[in-house]
Amino acid sequence: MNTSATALSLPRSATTTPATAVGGGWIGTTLLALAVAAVLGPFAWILTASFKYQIAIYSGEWPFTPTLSNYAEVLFGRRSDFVGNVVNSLIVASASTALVLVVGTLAAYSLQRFRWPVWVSAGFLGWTLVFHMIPVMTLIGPWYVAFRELGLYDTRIALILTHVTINLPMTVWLMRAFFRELPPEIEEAALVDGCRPLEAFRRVTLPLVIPGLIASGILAFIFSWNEFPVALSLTSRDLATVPVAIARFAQQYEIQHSQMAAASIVSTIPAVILMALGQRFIVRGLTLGAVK
Amino acid sequence: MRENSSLTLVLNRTFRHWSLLPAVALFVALTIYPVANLFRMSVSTIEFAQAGEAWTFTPLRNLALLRADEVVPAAVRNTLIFVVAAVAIEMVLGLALAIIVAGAARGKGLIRTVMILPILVPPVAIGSIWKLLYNYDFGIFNQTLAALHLPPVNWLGSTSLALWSVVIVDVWHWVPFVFLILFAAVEALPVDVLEAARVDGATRWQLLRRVMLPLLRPAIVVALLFRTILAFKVFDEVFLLTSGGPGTSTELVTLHLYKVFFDQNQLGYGSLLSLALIAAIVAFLLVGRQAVRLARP
Amino acid sequence: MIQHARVICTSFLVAALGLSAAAIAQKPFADVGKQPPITILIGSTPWYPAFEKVVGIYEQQTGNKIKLDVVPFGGILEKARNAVRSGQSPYDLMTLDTQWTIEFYDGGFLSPLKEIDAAFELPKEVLSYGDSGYWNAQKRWRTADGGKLMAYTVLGNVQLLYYRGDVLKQAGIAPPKTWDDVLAACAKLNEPPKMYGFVARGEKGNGIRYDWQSVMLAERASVAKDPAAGDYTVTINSPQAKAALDLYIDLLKRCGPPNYGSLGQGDVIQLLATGKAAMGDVVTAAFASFEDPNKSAVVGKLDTVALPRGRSGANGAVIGNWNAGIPKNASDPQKKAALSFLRWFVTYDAQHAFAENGGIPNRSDVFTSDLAKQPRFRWMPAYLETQKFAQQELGYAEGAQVEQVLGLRLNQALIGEMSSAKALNTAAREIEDIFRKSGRKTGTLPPLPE
Amino acid sequence: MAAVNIRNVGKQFDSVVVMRNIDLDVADGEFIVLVGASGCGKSTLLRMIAGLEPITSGEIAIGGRRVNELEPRERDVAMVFQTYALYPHLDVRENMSFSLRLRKRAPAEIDRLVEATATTLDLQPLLARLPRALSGGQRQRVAMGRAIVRHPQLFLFDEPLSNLDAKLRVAMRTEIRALHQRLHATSIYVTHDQVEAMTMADRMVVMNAGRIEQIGRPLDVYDHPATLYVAQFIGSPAINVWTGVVEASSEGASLRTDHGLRLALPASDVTAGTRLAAAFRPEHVVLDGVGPLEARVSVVEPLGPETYVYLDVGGTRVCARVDRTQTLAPGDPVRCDVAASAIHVFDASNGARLSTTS
Repeated sequence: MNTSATALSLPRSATTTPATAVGGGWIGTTLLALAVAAVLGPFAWILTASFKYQIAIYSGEWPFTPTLSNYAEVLFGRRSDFVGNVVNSLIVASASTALVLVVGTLAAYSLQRFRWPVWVSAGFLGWTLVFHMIPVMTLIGPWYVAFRELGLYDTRIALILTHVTINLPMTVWLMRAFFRELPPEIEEAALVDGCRPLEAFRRVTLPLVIPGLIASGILAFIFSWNEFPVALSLTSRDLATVPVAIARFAQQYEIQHSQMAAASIVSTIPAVILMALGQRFIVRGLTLGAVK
Repeated sequence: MRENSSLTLVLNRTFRHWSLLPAVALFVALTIYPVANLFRMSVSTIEFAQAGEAWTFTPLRNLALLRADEVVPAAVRNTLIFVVAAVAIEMVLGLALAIIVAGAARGKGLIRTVMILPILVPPVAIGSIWKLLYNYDFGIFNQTLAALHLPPVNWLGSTSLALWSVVIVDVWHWVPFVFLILFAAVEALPVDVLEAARVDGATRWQLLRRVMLPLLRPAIVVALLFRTILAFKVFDEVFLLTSGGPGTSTELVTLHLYKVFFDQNQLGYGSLLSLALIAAIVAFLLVGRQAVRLARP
Repeated sequence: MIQHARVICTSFLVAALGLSAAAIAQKPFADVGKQPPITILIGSTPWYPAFEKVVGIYEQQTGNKIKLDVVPFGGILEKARNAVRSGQSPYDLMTLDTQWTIEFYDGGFLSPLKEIDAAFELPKEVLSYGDSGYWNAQKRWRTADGGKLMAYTVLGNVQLLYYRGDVLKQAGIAPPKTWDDVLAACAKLNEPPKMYGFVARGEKGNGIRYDWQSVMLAERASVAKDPAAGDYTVTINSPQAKAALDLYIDLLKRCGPPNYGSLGQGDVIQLLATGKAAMGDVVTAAFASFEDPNKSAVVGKLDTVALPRGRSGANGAVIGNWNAGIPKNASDPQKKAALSFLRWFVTYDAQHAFAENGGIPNRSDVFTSDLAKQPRFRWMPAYLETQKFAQQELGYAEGAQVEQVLGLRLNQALIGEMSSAKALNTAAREIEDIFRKSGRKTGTLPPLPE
Repeated sequence: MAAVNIRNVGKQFDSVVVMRNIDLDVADGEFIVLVGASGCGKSTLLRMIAGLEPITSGEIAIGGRRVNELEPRERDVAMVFQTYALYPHLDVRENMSFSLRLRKRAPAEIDRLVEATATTLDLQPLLARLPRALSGGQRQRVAMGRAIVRHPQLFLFDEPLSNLDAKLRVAMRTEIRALHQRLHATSIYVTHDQVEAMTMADRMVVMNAGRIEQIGRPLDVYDHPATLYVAQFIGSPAINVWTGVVEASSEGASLRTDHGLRLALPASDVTAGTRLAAAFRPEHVVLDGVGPLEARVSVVEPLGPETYVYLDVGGTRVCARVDRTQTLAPGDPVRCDVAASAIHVFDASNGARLSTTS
């Protein structure tokens, strides 16, 4: 979770960080405190709601008698597949994130570094953007048909592939922005020093865009984690993901807020842990790769 | 020797090609057909009978539907207000937070984790939960106002306020997105440049305006670009919060599209509407880019 | 002997699963023979647990397997459409909201039940729910008259007038019989923000359309003149409809909370459950949650009567049921298996068990059974009473589009963006347009003076 | 160490020819400086030698081996970049040992080489630092160290000193030169600074607009510029140039300049009526009070050992180098002369050298 673990940052005493140059001071601290409070406020509300009975939520009761029944219902309820849903989501989100990082980063690098004809680069980037603009609801029908024809309906592969596709535009654009800020001489130095192009990319270029990789990775993970319509359409109950499961609490006549809150909390924890592990993996893998 | 070397040259060239290939392959495999289908639908009327689909080519009919649709103008107006307001606030707050957090002496990782919590909650839960927070009788906002002896506010039931209540939720939900991207960009800033500027006697404000912002520009552009597109596509939260009401006060293009395409099952007109939405986004982005260009001295 | 062994065996299994003791002693409800496993598409609804239990009993008794694909309410239609539009359906039985079924009937996506088994008949005790399971393909309209049975009701919902027995009694008010009674009662009871007299949905879309139509029917107004006879002249801008709309606006504004224009089903239930509302117009299915102490502060305090009469003297209520149908693109053995389950499900015993577990039965005889005497089923008389006059609305192919129009225009009238006359005139014009586009014989009344 | 042979090399970006017919032979151990204004193609040529830029035509050989098709890593060259291009995520030791590790040298050997190089360059105390914790001069040194540690066949320098301040630049100039004298490694050095070129090169290559204007030892180039461009580019202050038309007279050819002055030309085969450019360096302007040209002092720049005087001669500006003992003040009238033998004559239309003498 801590980027100061990246080799990019320095012992604090040695230099100023980008932002101590601008931020800092009591105004910054106050703003930060306000922001954290604003973010955490509703989240704290969700947390307390997860320990409340529905009626206590309804009537905005405070203080309230806490109960673990919502968690019990979500985790161990006879009708609950929630643990399975979380596992599904973890698999789909981490696999699609890993894939989209590989595919997207390579594509972004290729577009930024190699001289492609304009129709290729502009065409590809433009297409990704236009695709990103399309309301997903209009895409689902054809996807459903295609995956059913391929026998991939109700498999994780179908879901992972679509999530990679959905997240690819943002990954490519974001990574391109980071590659753009890298001076090409550093890679050239690596080539002269004895790297093959792919080696230079992995040992020198990638470690320098770790912040970008982490941001793209977190975003891809979260978007996959929260993606609802495709996950709903391409899977059935056994492979349902967290958002589909949580949407089940929004019933026709009532929203089961207490269980929804508990489910939201339960699903947040593994996601945060996995993101932290993923970051560490990226940082470690790339910095070690550069040194060894 | 000779053969070996030409082989490596080929390898070099192949790296260039295969580095883009997976992305292209994925896009060809998974987007061409749905998008082509979208275009085909937009010029057709699709009816279901005898357990099958009947397509008729009716481009003018769909266009006529679009022109006659009385909800569209209100939806377009609300969408524009929503996008501009929400994205502007999110960009400013996201940038400010990114810079402040990057400057924090310690606990950056923790703060970042906290900051991204809102985007980790599924939109369906966000919509439902904020609806409770906004509840007129029991919601936390009105309870707080009551505790301060202030009159309650009709957050979602007032035509003049509902859209702004929706904007607040969107800001809460999406500032983390902007923050995350810009935080990474700030972290990747070359420190020596900043130091040089400081040595040159730049004030903090000058440092921000003249050094950091230009350096952050690529990341800002990407954050703005994707945030804008996502804002145009906002759906779940608003659907759960207001369903576009009261009246047409929070009607957005995507909500209307959902009703047409999904509730009414008008696939042809619905597809045309989504193409119109895409065209609107593209136009908005182009105009926005031009405006930024003109504004810059 | 074998039969005996099976009962014992079943008993153990049932006991092991912790089902109610009542189920153990029961003999099989109906014999449907060995059937291949089927998959049912079902939404996540408050009555799902009851359905799941009954399915469990079916599996116990018949040894046939049923897989339930429970999807969020917001995803059922999508899943159902996907299932029937290509290849072989992953579902063998689909439960759909009544409003959605039209699209599936009209598109020919469901197998008429008699085509699967010519001998299939619904028992006469099964309530008709306004013929919502029938489809007349020529008229594109739901009616048993010339229509085929495409689906039948798994759960029939109607709106009931819920009222706080204790509060009304204390105020010396009798349960309202007319909407004017409701207005009068709420004039006495309304004490915002502590207590609202009467709450109903004002939310744009399905919410206001559905709740208002009960009042509309009570004022003898209609959307189209006579769909049964093929006359789709739009009558929504009749003086009666305006009276109904004015009355409804009056009710919500005078008796409800200030956010009446955005109240949805959840809000209405919340206001009743927290004891903030003295009366409310809510679906039957919500009753169980008012009796759950985890969800309600008014356990045992809410009573129900049928929705009141209008000034015209008529009662009005709109049926909102869930229908189960068999996709045309399911395989034949699966279709038969699905129909077998249906046959089993409509037996008295199954429906009795369904009711006991919290479902709303679809057989009239269950409503007059021992259950009706239990306090937790005290809604049954009002429900059965409502069945006498409750109607299906918007039961034609254009229903979904008409709902969009009404849902917006009614809401605009409610929040004051338009006068009620203008809202209805506008709606009439738009609905006429919809009917004309689909080739109906249509027209409209002269516009109301605005 | 190796010789470099460049034969008829050309370069095209898309359809634009940016360089053609480049021929250059660098002897083993030689220090060659490519010099020219920015955009003249010197960096492109260097990058072509390194393998970072494909060659459109011709051939480059290093140590007798054709390298056109070789990857940079196969050419056994080391390069120092203008921006140093240090790996920001690696510390100094890792930066220096990067190429050795890629070549899978034994760890002990790597350590030994790095230590030795670090000692040579005074980098010992910095080995554990990241590049961003280093000053500009230190970074430059690390970049040098990273190149040296490998003992490559060929060193390539791409304006390595231009990011340093003036004082450090002069010091590093000397240091690089000293290093070369010790290592005797073949080096190709690109700069836009003619002083650097003059002071460092064994031979310098003056480039202009994608062509080589002249190759030669610094003093030869200074004394015998092959083209007007070279004459103007090399030398500081810049050479004085007068253009005009040749007039023949009994005393020999002279130039009637565009400003109406008359300048005696060296004896050569110039024909009357041709347009010429006559160039003469400041040190060849004689201020003796008796010369044929009337002038007025406009600016005096004492540099210490010598003084530059800018004269207004008939409306043109001429720079003269004079002894510090001469005391002149702006406004003083003087007379001056240019020795005909010191005048370089170029064709005014294409800048080609015409005079052969002196």
